[in-house]
Amino acid sequence: MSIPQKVVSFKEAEQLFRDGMTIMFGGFMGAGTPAGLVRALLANGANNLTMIGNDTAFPESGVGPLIVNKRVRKLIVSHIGTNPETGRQMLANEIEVQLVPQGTLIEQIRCGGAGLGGVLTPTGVGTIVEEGKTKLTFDGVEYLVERPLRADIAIIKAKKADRIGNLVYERAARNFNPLIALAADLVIAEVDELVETGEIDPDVVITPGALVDKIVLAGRN
Amino acid sequence: MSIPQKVVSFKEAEQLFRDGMTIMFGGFMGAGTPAGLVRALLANGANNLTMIGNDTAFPESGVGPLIVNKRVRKLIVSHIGTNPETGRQMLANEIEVQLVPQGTLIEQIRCGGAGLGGVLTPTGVGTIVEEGKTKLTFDGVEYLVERPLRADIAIIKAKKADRIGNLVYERAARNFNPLIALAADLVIAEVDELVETGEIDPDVVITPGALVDKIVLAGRN
Amino acid sequence: MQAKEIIARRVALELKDGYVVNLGIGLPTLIPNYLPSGINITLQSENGFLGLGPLNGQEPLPNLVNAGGQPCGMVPGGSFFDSAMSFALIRGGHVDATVLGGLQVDRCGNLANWMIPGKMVPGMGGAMDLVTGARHVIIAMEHCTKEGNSKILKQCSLPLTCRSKVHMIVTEMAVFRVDNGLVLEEVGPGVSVEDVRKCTESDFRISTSCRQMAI
Amino acid sequence: MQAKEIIARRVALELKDGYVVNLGIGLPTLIPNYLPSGINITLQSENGFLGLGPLNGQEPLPNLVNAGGQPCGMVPGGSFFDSAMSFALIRGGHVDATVLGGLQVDRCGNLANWMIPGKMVPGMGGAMDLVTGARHVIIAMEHCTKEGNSKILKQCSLPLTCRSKVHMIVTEMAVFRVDNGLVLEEVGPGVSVEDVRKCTESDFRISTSCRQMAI
Repeated sequence: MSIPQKVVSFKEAEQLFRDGMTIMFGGFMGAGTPAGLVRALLANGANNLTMIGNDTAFPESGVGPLIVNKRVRKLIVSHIGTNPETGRQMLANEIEVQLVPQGTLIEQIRCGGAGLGGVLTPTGVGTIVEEGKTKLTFDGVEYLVERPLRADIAIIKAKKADRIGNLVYERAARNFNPLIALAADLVIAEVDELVETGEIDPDVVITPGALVDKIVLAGRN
Repeated sequence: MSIPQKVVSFKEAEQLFRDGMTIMFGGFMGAGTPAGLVRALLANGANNLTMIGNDTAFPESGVGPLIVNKRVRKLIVSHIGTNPETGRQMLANEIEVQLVPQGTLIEQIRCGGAGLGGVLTPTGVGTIVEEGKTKLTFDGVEYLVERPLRADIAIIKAKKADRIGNLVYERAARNFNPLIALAADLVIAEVDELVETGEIDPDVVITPGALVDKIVLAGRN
Repeated sequence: MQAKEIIARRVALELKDGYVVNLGIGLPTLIPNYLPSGINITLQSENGFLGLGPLNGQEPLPNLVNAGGQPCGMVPGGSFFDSAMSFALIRGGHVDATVLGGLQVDRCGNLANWMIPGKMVPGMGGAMDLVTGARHVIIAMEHCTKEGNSKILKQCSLPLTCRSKVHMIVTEMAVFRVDNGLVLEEVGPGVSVEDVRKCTESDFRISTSCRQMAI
Repeated sequence: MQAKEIIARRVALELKDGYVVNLGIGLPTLIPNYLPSGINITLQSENGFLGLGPLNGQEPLPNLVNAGGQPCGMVPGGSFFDSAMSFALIRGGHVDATVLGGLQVDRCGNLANWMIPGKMVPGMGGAMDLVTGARHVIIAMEHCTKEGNSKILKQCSLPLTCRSKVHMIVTEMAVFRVDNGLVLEEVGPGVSVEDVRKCTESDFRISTSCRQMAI
């Protein structure tokens, strides 16, 4: 019997990133973003990234440092207002920013992870969000067809993992993390604590280990 | 300050059901179906019900007794094979049965609860499930547009509630319950245990109390 | 009384006991301070929880933050969930009221509050879903821009956040209900209907029960 | 060896170490008994969990049941979730293989296994999602009906569960790969290619590496 060895060092995780990759990240204004994996991405030097997540946080938190260091070619996010550098690069045409309503963005990610071809949402109807999208009307209500999003790698922050990758989150740091775990070809979770398999009550697991490929321990090398 | 009094007796809960209502129920082959609320529905005498849930379990479990006692006019379910009485009534045209793929059914309920106009699913393409449905093709893949479902009342089984209705579930009894809690005008939860507000760790709550209108204690009157 | 306090006090009166409420960042966050006694609301935070509360001098926790990323507290009975659940609650009508700021609102109930092209593009965040899904959409904002221009217009000129979703506009000068155009329901302290007219680009009807704000 | 055991033993060889597998009720549930040593799989149960295991003489728990509603066990490291998550896993390609029974399979990889009109209509349950989303779809069934008719047809006559989703058919007589029609890869113990032809209504090609099942 073989137990997959999912726990790796940041150095090993660093090798997984490549130029031009699409990367989904957890976090909301930095809370729930894996700071160690963001540092690994910086250290790796990968460039021309497409980043998908809620927001670009602040220049020194969340994925902010990747923006400041000009590693990102394209952003798909709902909010950039707290990171002035994102706005500056956008207005200077140095970065492509696709702004998506938060509830739509999370559904697009969920669709990408759940094998759905899209959802119908009333959000954005009558605004510039609807441009170029298929619209359907049912019972007199207009909906936009919003299509799935997927990524090459998802970087996740969780509170605790067991050795097979079952994850639990803390407070408001959950946000996008459980959804991006479904929607990427490779899922790397940075966790504060690692326990033995079987130590997490199966009823409180939020992200099943089957979705998690690699685990790094926050604060270790 | 007013704390809503959500905890009621089965007798009080019984008064909430009416002839012709649409009722969503939790449970999978009976596990996670609120047996006390099914008995209350029987005692109330409500008739011509439309029931939405995964399956009709067995004649003596789940919602089986409501079928056996001919209270149901229409079923929207994924499976009826374990309750011969459902099949008999269907073949005799005594009950209308709409069979829906399980993954589609749960998404339709989720859409009804999440304000979405539908989802695009590849499931059922090329089968009789696609009959009468809008089809969309993206990138050469065909999808069915599956529309939302909602109900007048959802009857839920949980392991534990606090007084404001936060719910946790046990093992495989979770199934449809957290989703139907979003998709009905009135949500009644039958629970094995009631604790004071604040006693459930906010990180492990599955159904937030804001979704739950009434709580009944299993095994009480 | 300062404009912001007038607005926050007045909006507070719209929130009913038991409401689940989502408050935008900025001015709307002041509202809970002015809830009448006996009125208990539950605050929803779009980053994924119910039961947002004040810090009340407690030590901030790194993962207990509001939708603006600032440390906050939580009341007993709160619950945390992921963003898909958070927006299922918002879009699905499980939030009774949302109070948001606005750059412009017009007489059709259109709102613009997420970008000024070429200048300020913070993004819509959760705002488009909130105005689409919340049962009551209240815009809380100062009546005019810093330059003294009306923010209540015949037609919004900035990119919209939503079309025809605003139910009520509360400023320091006026309360408007949106009902086939704007209906002036109340005027602010020391403000006349004529004052409101001067500061409002949009036309509006005057409610038969139009009165002074009772704050 | 009985037909069912042959089939279960043969399917077990298709499951790779680390696979997440969903097994239909009936015959497929026998498969884990025959996994080669060193091969560890995780069983997904569509009623909402990963880590399904045998009861192993433990006392049954009322809420620990498999997708057939029967008491089961759970391995360390299991996890429970709701039905939306369960089918996100299934439809989203997170299940490496599913093994289901069949009433009919045809040379296009079409499957019929959920109803016989006017006679037996159990419903599709999770089957349509499983065949749509699982990365490998294996149909495990006896080669012929009790009446001796082939279940492997040119074209299914019963209502379909899916169109063109089946990758492999394992019976006690044969292993077929679906690849622009059926390709006979293996024959069962003591069975000749001619025997398979006689019992199979569909035409099929014979793999250049066609051999006896190594079970």
